Amino acid sequence: MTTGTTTGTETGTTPSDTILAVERLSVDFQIAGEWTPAVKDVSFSVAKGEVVALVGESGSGKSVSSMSVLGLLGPNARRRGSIRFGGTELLGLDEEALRAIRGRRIAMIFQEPMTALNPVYTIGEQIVEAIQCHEPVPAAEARARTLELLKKVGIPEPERRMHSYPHQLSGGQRQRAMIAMAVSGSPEVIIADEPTTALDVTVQAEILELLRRLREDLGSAVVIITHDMGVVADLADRVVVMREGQVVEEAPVTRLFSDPRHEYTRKLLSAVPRQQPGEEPEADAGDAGGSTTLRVADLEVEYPGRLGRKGFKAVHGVSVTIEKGKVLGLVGESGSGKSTIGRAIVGLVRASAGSIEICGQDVTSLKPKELRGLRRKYSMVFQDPGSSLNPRLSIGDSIAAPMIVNRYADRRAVQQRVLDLLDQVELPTGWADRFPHELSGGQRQRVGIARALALDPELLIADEPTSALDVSVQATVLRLFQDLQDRLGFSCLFISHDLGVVELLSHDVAVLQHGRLVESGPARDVLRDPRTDYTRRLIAAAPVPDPVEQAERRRLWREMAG
Amino acid sequence: ACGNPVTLPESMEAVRPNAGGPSRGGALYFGLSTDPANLDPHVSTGSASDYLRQLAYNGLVQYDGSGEIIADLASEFGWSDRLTYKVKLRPGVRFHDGSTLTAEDVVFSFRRMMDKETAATSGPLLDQVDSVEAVDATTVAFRFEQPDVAFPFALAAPTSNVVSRKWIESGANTKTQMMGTGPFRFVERIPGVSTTFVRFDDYFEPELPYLNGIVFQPMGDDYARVTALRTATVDMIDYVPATHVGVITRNPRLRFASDKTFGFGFVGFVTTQRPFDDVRVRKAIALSINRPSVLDTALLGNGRPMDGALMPETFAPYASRLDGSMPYDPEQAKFLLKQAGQEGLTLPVVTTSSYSVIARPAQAMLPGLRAAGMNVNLTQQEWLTFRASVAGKTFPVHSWGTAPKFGDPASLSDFIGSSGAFAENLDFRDDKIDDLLAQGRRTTDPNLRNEIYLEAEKRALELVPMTYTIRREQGEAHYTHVRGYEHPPKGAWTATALRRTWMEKTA
Amino acid sequence: MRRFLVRRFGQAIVQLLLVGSIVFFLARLIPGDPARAALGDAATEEQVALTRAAMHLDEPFLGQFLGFWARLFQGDLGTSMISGRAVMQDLPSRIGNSLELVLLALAVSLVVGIVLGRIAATRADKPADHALVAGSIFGISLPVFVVGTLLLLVFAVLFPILPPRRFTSPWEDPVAHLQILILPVVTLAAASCAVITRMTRAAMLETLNADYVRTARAKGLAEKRVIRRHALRTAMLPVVSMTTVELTTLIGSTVLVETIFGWPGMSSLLMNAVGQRDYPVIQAVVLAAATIVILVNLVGDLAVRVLDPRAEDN
Amino acid sequence: MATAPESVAQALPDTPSRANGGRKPFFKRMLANRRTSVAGAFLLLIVVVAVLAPLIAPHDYRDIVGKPLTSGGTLGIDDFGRDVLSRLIIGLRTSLGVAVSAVLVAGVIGVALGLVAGYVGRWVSTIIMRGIDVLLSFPPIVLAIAVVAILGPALVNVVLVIGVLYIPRFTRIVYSQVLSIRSMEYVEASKIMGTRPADILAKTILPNVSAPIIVQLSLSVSFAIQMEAGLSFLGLGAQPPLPSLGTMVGAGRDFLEVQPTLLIYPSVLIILVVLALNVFGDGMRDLLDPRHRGKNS
Ligand SMILES: Nc1ncnc2c1ncn2[C@@H]1O[C@H](COP(=O)(O)OP(=O)(O)OP(=O)(O)O)[C@@H](O)[C@H]1O
Ligand SMILES: Nc1ncnc2c1ncn2[C@@H]1O[C@H](COP(=O)(O)OP(=O)(O)OP(=O)(O)O)[C@@H](O)[C@H]1O
Ligand SMILES: [Mg+2]
Ligand SMILES: [Mg+2]
Repeated sequence: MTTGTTTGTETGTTPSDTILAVERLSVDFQIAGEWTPAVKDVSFSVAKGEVVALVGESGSGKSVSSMSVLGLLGPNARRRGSIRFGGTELLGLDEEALRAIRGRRIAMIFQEPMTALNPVYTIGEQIVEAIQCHEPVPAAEARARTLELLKKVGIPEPERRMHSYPHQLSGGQRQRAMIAMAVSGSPEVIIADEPTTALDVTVQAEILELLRRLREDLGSAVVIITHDMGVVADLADRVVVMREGQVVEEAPVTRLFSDPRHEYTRKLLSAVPRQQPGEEPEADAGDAGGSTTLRVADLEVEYPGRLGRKGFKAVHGVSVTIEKGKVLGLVGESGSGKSTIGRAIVGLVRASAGSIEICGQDVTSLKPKELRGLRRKYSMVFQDPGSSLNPRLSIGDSIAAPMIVNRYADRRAVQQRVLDLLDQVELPTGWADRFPHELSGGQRQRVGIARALALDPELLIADEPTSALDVSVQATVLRLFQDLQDRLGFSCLFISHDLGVVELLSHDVAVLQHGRLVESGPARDVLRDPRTDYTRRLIAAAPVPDPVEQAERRRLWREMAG
Repeated sequence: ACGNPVTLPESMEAVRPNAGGPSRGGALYFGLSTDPANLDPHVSTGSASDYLRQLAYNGLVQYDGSGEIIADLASEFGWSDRLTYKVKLRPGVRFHDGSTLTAEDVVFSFRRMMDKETAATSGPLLDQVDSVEAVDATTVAFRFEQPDVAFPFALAAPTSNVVSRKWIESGANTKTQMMGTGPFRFVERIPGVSTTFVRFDDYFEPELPYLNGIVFQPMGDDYARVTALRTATVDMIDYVPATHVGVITRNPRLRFASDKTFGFGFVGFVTTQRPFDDVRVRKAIALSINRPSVLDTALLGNGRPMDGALMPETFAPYASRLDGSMPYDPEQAKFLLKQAGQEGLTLPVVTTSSYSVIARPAQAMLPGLRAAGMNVNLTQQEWLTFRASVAGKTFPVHSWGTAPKFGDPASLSDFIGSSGAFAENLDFRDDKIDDLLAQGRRTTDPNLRNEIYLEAEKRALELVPMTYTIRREQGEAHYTHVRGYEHPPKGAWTATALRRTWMEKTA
Repeated sequence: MRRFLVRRFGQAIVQLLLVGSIVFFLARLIPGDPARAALGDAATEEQVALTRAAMHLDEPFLGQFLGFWARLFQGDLGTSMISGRAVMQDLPSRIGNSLELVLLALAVSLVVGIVLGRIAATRADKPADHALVAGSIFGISLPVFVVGTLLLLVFAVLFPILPPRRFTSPWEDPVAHLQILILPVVTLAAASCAVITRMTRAAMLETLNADYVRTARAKGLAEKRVIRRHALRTAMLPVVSMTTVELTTLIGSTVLVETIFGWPGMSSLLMNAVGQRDYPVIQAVVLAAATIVILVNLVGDLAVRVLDPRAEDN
Repeated sequence: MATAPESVAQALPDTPSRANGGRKPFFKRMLANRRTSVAGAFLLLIVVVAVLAPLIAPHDYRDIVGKPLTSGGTLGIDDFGRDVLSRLIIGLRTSLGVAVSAVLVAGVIGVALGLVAGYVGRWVSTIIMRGIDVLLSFPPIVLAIAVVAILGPALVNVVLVIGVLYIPRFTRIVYSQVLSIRSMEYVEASKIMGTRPADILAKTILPNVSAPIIVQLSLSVSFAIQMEAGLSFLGLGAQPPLPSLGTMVGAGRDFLEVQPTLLIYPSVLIILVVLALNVFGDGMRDLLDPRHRGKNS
């Protein structure tokens, strides 16, 4: 092993410890015949057993840098610089030699476990395949090892789950299977690309716990890519901050949080919503004797089973009300029925019992014609900014759609209003004719909000509107949202699993478990002084962006979960 | 054999040379243009099926190589008086089941043909027969109310076969089985695949047949049939399409056996429909058909233009006297149309797409009609649809092709006699022609007959219920190692030549 | 799964009842007379009328219709009006011969199409890909009978490598049988091969970009295995579900192929029957063909369910 | 589609997308793609020739202009003594007319059925999809012969027959696509706005399932040209003397060894048309999809 002495990084890991060293890495993509840079002169290194977090805004090159390590970029990518693994230069290594390293010595955990696992093979088959491609072990032994791995990553009933297809597992379980596959070769380095995005807090906490344990058990180094500063605080030893394809700062985790040097890092940290003591959404004018915008009483929703099969009851007798101008936060673990309630209110699923009154009218009993008039009084912001906009419509047309459908005004006035709305959500008015794919996630989400606001609704249903966005973008969107709510005074049902966000925005909070309301009340009371264990666990599971505080919370959470 | 053809045993295919005479043995593979659907001895579904029928069955008489009627099951035959026709049977003829042929079987056979329920193809030809009886064990007498010159032709027709009374009365399915006195025994028919015959060892002509077996394979597609012959998949095919005559005649290993007398094309008019009830219009159309050009394009010259009599001179001596009666004369046609007040007439014509010998001439006559200022709307229909259209007279004009039933001018009545199968489609009735035809059928003096039929044809050329276009060259093609086969002569539509065919060697 | 099967079988029976009824009336709506077909050219109108009566064609439609179903439920497919043969005597072997042709052609076009599609996809926008796309267009554009004729001319007449032979059953002489199979199968496969190539290419272009293919590479799998097991396998799903449509197209094309090559299959039986208005045979063949198509659709749906574990749940 | 003037687009501040081809007007983008524009130009030429066919053809397609099966005229003389070039031009017109209208019939009905079946679901889709299976289970030639025999062999009826026969292809594709799209959030967003179901189908779902439809359309035209040829082969297509490319190929078959060009010319023309249609179809699919904007320049 030739020791390539690395010119010390800022924090100076001792060279002998270094297992992976990325030096002056540049990656270009060929687009329309031209080479466009994505990553410019990036250097960082990872020592044995160390956890390095790569953070930075969306599109800053985190994934590209990490995938460069194993040469997993498409044929339109060009890499320059150096990537040393142990003593081996990975750049320019031939495919055969690279394959011996992939999976065996450096493993990757990908961001979206649903798409990263092959949907037509059971997870058992996929893990067995990973084991067998490096070692010619007999099938029976490979299966036994797989079972062990599944146990190790904490999948319940591993014998049964082994034979499950990815879609038959919950998001958290899929991610664990992915991890089991990654560690099957006892790799020296694990690269985890946003392993917990889109997972709810409790699952996220479990996965982070798992990664930590793996590092301890296998002594592997971990490179974790994330946009959640809480996760960084929870797990990382060292942090590399990237922006626009370049590294802007690199520091041990405690120092980074206590003393961020680069302006961007500071911005990133300040963008994290966290409860500022004493601060809460002010109860505004509508408070006294305000009319009720939404009254949901004893709502039950049952998803029909296919052809005589028993249906699935997702919501059991939930009652909530939202006064005019108020925001109600709806929280709960994944699958607890949050979205279902939101969808029932806007009429996307039918309530099987109970009543839903919007502005005094019971929408469950209205005929489609009568509903028409009411439609313009409520709207919805969807969770996924990518799929809630029609890819074939320009964003201007998307925003105009509700106005045109509801004959809001003549064409000219609609155009004007589209520009106004774009302005309100802080998008350049010239962008009206852009298409969704030309926008970043945060920008798309703003379009979604603009569309929802087009008809000046009295009630807005926002279903996890920021969960898929990175912190800096999330902060902008939230600020905007708060702003608009203040100015326009609509009532809002805000669905989220991020308690920080909920606390920031909501006047009241309702906590949901298995389709039942377990707790509700003013936000401060519920979140600061939870009355049920369930709520407490929920709160404890959310990591806070402070390594010291997070260590304490983790201890607490472990106790609760254990 | 489960849907797969009975291939004859290899041993049957061996050919034994026979010094100074036809070789013995061998199996002949024959590509047939249509799949003979119905094997009934008395109902023909077309010439292809007649090949089979005449291998398994015999009639009382048959045509010889020059088209003369000679004995088959008969040993003696002829008019015993003006109103009686007697046939004496050959002795010792056996059916394939071993039983002996009797006069009873003959009487039974003809009564079956005359029974309308049978719908026998020869039925209409036997309409003059008053009774048929067995005079003794070996003699049969047909009695008439008036003389019938056409009767021997009815006896020689390929569907006037003698069957075993016992066999039929035992409930045999005559559509799927064959059992006769013929030189070959029927083995099996697999629809669409093959029909197989093997030599009948007890055939009454001791030498015959020479072949051990014959296998017919239906090949409906012209191209496929010709290709099968060219690649020696079969030894022989029928119905050589005009477009492939060249390819075959250029090949020295192949022989094309054909005639240009028998099959012909015609354009028929529904003579009761305006404006075709006007003879000037019909004549104008007849004059606008450029027959030499139709022949050159539609049949690539394989045939003869037909500008006179319907009957060919081979059996109608008067025919040449009528040559040139229907020249190509668009100017005269225009004039006639003008006279009839039908300038710029639009002509709805129906024809069939199923047979190129019918479809191609119909297409080829269009330029001539256009030259005379007529517009043609040609509609091609699938065969039975076409037949329905013609019978239902849904189109005033049809373009068709066929052949006389037998080689005598008496067969004219099918076309211009008021009850003829083809005249029915034309709503054509002319008392004078009917008289002449009846007279001709009664008259025995050849010269007198000649004059009578000449008269009838002349009148038909004047009234133009239909106009004849071209005689097509029609025939079979086979390898030169197939010997003894002759194309049916003189319009004697028969396929008995296969009984005497032999092979010099296998392909 | 069982519930699915029961439901689909129920639907299949309804479909067959429908097909049977439609074809009963459709066949009789075609102008032309089976009696005329049975008697040949020269028969007089009087003879035709008598034969019509003998064939029971004069009886009221409804009675004929009910009789047809009554016989069918007793397992009697009827008897040809023209040849007098029981339909059951011919139908099984003819279906067998057709299916042999169609299934072989399908197999050939699947194998060739998938291989070519895979090559085109892995070399997307390279010369090999362009050549394959153009080649597949060639296959799609040429009518079946032209392909058949050209093959016959080239391989049977001009260079008699594969002369058409007498139809020989596979039991008697397998080698000869295979030889006569080649040209019709190639003819039949030409067009569907092109379609499958295009479909495979499109589907694989998608899966090659899928995240799980990247995962497979990250595991350290050999590239061949990545493509075969991960990219190709999932790309097969749309191909399989379109294969059922392709099969019905193939069954349709056999009419021409069987005519050109004199293949004793179901289609030529049907064409003959249509040409003669042999109603019992038409009904029987169409019902048989419909049964095949409906079963194949069912199997196709099942195959997708087996190949794609996700399908079961939605 | 709202398209901003280029100048405005270029004046825009820093954009997150590098798809700089994205602002060009549709037509310009089409011209920018060489393969698509060559195919498009060829198709345009074909359409012009087809429309103006009688004016362009050097002879009347019915006239005898020379000795049969010789090489007179530009491209030879056919078996009936007619000018091959003139017949090719008219045949092109016939074939394109039949094929394009048949495919349009099939496309419109098939897509509509697929949209409804996929969107409404439940018993409606069972009825539609099983009905489509019934349609598929009729041997196409039987259906064609029956329908054409009943209605007559007029070209309009041939269009109808082919149209009906090709419905299943479209319905099946659209159905499966709609199933995967109907639960997308942007469809739900339309629902919440109160958009009528018909509008959701036509304006939201249809454009998003258009890619496979376009591919299928261009493929189907070739099948329809062939189908018409197949029907003519059985005597049911264009009635003589009116030529279609299919009937010309069929007729040319008989003279393969005498004058092969009678088969080659129409065959080559069919191949060119189909190739152009497919290349153009693929190009259109990419161009119509905003996500592909500016990909290949
Ligand atoms: N295959 C590719 N072809 C062209 N450009 C690419 C490709 N992959 C990534 N890019 C571009 O490279 C840049 C860096 O992308 P990368 O995926 O590394 O971002 P990221 O930091 O992981 O962001 P996110 O947090 O959104 O995942 C982006 O601008 C992206 O558009
Ligand atoms: N269409 C459906 N058919 C049947 N069951 C469904 C359907 N949609 C959701 N469910 C079930 O209903 C329950 C509640 O789902 P819902 O989407 O409301 O959860 P959620 O609280 O929004 O979760 P998440 O945080 O993961 O979005 C879940 O168990 C889910 O599996
Ligand atoms: Mg990323
Ligand atoms: Mg949800």
